[in-house]
Amino acid sequence: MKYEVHIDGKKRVVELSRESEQWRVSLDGMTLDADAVEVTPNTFSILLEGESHEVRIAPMPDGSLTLHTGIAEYVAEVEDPRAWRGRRHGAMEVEGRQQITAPMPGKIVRILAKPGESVEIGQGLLVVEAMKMQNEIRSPKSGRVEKLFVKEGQAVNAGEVLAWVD
Amino acid sequence: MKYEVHIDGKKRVVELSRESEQWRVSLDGMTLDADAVEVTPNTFSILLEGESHEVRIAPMPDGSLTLHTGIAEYVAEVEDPRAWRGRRHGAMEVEGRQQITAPMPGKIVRILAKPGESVEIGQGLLVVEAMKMQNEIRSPKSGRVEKLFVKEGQAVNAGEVLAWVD
Amino acid sequence: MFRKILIANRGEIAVRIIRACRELGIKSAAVFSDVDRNSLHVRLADEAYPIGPAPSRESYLNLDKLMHVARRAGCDAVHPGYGFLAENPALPRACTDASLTFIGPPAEAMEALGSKTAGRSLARGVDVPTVPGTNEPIENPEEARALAQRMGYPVLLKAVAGGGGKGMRLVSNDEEFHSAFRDASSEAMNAFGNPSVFLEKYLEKPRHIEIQILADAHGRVVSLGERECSVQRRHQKVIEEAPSPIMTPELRKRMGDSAVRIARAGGYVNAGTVEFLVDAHYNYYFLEVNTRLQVEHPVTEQVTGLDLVKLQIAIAAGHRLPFAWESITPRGHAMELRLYAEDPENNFFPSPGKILSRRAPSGPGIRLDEGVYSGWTVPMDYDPLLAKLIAWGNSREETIARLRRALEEYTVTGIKTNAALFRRILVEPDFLRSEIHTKWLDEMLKRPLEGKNADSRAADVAAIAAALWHALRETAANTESSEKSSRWKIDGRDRQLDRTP
Amino acid sequence: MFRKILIANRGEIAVRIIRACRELGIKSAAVFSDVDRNSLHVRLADEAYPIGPAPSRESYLNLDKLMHVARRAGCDAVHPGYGFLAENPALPRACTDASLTFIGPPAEAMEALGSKTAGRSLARGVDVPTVPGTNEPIENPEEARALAQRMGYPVLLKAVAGGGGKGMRLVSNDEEFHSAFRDASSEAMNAFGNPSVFLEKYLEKPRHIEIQILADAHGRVVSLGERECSVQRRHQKVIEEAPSPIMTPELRKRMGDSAVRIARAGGYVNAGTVEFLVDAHYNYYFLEVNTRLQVEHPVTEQVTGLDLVKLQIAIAAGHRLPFAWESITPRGHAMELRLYAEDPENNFFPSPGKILSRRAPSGPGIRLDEGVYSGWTVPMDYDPLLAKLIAWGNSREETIARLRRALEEYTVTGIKTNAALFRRILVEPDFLRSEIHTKWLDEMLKRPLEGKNADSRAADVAAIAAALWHALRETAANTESSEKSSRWKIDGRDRQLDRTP
Repeated sequence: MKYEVHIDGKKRVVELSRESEQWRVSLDGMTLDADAVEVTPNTFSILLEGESHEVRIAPMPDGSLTLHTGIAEYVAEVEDPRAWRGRRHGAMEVEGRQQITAPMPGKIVRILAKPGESVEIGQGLLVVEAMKMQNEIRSPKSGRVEKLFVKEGQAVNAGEVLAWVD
Repeated sequence: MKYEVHIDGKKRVVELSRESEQWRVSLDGMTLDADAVEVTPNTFSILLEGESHEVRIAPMPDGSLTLHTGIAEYVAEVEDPRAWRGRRHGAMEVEGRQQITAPMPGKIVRILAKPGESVEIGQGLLVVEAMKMQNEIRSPKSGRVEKLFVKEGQAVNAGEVLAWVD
Repeated sequence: MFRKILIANRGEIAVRIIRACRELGIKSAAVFSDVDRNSLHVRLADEAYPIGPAPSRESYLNLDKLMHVARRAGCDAVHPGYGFLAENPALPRACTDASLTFIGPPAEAMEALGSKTAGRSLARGVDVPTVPGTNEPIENPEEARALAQRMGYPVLLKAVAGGGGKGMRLVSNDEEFHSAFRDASSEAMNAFGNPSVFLEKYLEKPRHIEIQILADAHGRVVSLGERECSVQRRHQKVIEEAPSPIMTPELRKRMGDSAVRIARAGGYVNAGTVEFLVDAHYNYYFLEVNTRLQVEHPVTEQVTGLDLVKLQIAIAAGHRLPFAWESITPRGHAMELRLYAEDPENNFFPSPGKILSRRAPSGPGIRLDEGVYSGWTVPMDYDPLLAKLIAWGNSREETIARLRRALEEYTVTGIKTNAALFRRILVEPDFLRSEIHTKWLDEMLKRPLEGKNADSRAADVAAIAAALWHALRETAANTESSEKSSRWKIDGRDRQLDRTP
Repeated sequence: MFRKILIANRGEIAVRIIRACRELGIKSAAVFSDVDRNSLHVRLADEAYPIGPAPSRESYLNLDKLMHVARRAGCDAVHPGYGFLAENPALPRACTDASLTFIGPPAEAMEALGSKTAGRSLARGVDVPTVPGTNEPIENPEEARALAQRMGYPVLLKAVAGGGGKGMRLVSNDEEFHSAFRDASSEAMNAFGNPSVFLEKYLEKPRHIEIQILADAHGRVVSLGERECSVQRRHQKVIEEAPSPIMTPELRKRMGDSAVRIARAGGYVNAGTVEFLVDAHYNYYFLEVNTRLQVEHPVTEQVTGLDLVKLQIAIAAGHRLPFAWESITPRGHAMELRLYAEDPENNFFPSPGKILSRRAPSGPGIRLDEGVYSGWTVPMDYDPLLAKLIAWGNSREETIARLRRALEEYTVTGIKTNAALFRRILVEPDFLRSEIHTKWLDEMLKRPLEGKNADSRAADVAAIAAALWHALRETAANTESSEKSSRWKIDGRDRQLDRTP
């Protein structure tokens, strides 16, 4: 099976073929001695050229995968060239209007930038209180607060859109 | 729901009724303040009259349940009086011919009692080697070795019948 | 000794106290809010009683409910842990009224030492230097702003009650003052039910060093030595260690004596901590007294070999401290990492949720104090501290090496944790040389994280794993529709899990 | 220092060595047999290589395969752990030929001290008392039987190679002698590839006390004090502690000196253990030298604060032991419990299988050295040691209290463990008074276990839980056919597990 894996800003080509219990793996055309086992659900032990690696995989709602390798974390999108389900790629979603969403459930305690106001990258937009800590949500880009969807005192859920910055 | 639980050599009558998230429990006709949750699969946290207990349950192939309470282990058979699937009860399987089975996979290294030989309770019948340790299998009762199903050097699986003692 | 102790807390500290009770043969009675029914402290305690809905005010901060449970369960003592009501004099008073023993200082000592402002004046009274600032809660924000201007910025706004960086704000100029004041007091109100804040001069690059003291009811007060807690994120301790790398026997003696003098002056009994700031010239300034057990008490336990919770209980039961401890010396080096359910890649936002899998580190020199388990859902209603990873070693180097090793073993999935933060700190040259101060971490975090994914091998493996994951899920799919069959697959795995072999 | 160490072992000791390597910044190369691919040591090591099928002879005991991996992986040292080839002089020799450093004693020292018979004569040579018996391997069983009769029963038959109670039999009369001889030598053959056994007079109610020694390559030999290992089941240690409750500074000095003399006489280098039997009158008799790291080394680490595995590596790298250690003194008390996959209710039969769930104890004073994880299948091919639960405390009492507490937290389902055995031992009056000897446990186990289920409350709870389990499974059933729907239920639970919130 051949896969295109979009990960860490690159596109990698992974070919897999099973030989009895072992997997034959080639990465970007280069064949590697690999042995992979799912030791516990969604945790893979991978012996790659003798090196012992472990990867924990969490599938995300949008179909991408979050991968933890002890030292680093990656987000990957996998495409099976045979199947043409078009998927957005991390690399494509940049610039233009930025949607500010609540990273977790909480309460809006203060609005720092009104609609129409222009903001610098990193400038505070609003303050959300969660788990007894007040956290400032900052602007991901320099621009203008295009729209504000919440008011002070309002409770918000994780992922809820709070504002647009353009 | 009403259940007859055969456990620890006794027959207990347990009545359960659900009230919202809580369980109403009566044991042998006596109502108890109980709150039970399955905190992880097959592990129950039970608050009984305020006391915090934890029970880990393993269903056995024969339909009975093994229960661990941290300090003690029990085997229970549960009957729902409405449903009449007749089940053997621990209490019934006594006396008569005793079937000697291999408690785990291993190799018969020595036969200690020949067929026809009479044996005392606790007397060694055969020696099984497993995990590099030699273990003597003793007679559960005083009687006579009625039949022997294995010979020295033979490999046996867990549960495999080794002998009958009558 | 006591028969049964009510533990008026939750999470890892409740578990910690349950363990001490069990080792002493004392029954433990836990309490839990609606969202904590499945929490580890409820599972491990001898008894557990519900005390209401999730919000702290209606449960863990509700004195009446706690006292009701204590009576109903037939407790003869109450341990407050830290946070919640631990530093609220109303609790010891309520205990006295209910003729329960409070495991902590008397209400009077709490008042004399607990509030930062009272503590500061008391310290001055026994010639212990303090940081310049307002000695009283701020009545008039405008006057306070003017004073701040006179003292010169930066200044700190601090909640009079409580600690842990909550209700605290650094103000670096006049413009910020009023909004910072609003945030600080509203946060203080939420956290401690008391909005008053006061003003303090902000020292440049100070180290946070605190002295652990024990005082029995018979007048003996001893110092168990210091803990250094200079690695803080927004005034919140994240790493603590003992001994302090900059400590000298002479300075330890002087700071210990100062701490003991303050404790005596406040009529202190039981375990407490006297916090100081230490500047570049080894001058130390009294900061505040924490009239309770500290989150970071384990580092002192690891180097002294003492069990502070058991000692708290013994002191409350009227036992005497052995004379010998007036000259106790630490052995080796201990360090604690505070593992939180928060996302270091997203401004450390709290990340509650269900823990899908977990591997705990263990082995030589490793201690883990935690309040979680795999399959448990971290509630969003409380402080997101998951666990404290503590290591002991013969040297600071060995201790750090053990923490790095343990962090590689520690994995949690389902929620974000700040483990990556520590992987980064524990290799920072400044930290290894211990050239740190209370703002060091905040400054480090401003620097871009270069070469995070430097290990290209890791990226290769991740790419392969991602493909593998799809391959396995799709192989299953070939039998039937992807959705369905993957279920059957999972189901098969799970049915095994329901059976013993 | 070394770049990469081959770990010629498996299970908890391989994990223990991997941890030491990681803390020292040395790469670790693990090996695994076909049934160990998923084992924890393979997951934690930096590198891992297959070495063949399950049977030890074709994998972990296969010298050629090990050397091949060492070369292929570019290792510069080999750590043998304990068991397998750890005491086989062929391994250090093969290392020398392959110009690898063997982390352990030289082959000559192994031969001079390793075999029990050689060790005994060497001990006599330096005036260390030994237990009367044959000094040579038994050639003629009939002669040996005659000698046994002359010495008077009971006598012990012991494998010349190896230890751990394997290839050992207690013979209490003439009739038993020959069958016992057969068992002992066949077991010895299987375990150590060497069938020779020898004969020893059996002392009444002796205590097993051993001295941990360290010897560097520069002639310094130090004693790190004793461990008492008198709690044994069929000559297999199950509990070890330090210090020994009966030890006096004077006796410790004498036994330590004897151990050091023997080590010097044998030209010993690296970590080793000299085992003694001590009778009721505090006379001690040399038993044997274990020319390797002991299973129970952690109790010495907990009371001395030293990391024996790191020291083994340092010694192998040519480092010198600090002079100060010639007078090292233990701090507090440490005890280790050996948790095995065996069924205490069924004559301690090994109980391999899949671990369905697991809760590990932690918190103050607790250390867990283990080689397992939830979801892993314990293979039937090797020693069933799952984990070593180690506790430290200020006193023996506190240590025992901590172990009791930790055992309540420790749960494993899916396989049987001997945890219940320890719950029983740790409350036995004889054990608490430490009035024990090497046969004490076997005698205790002969006594019926009264009131096992004395706690009627536990029985009540179990009954309720059993009913509850059926109720829940049936509730699910009411929607559809029991089989199907319970699947869907599980499936639902499991689908969650495959998602992050």
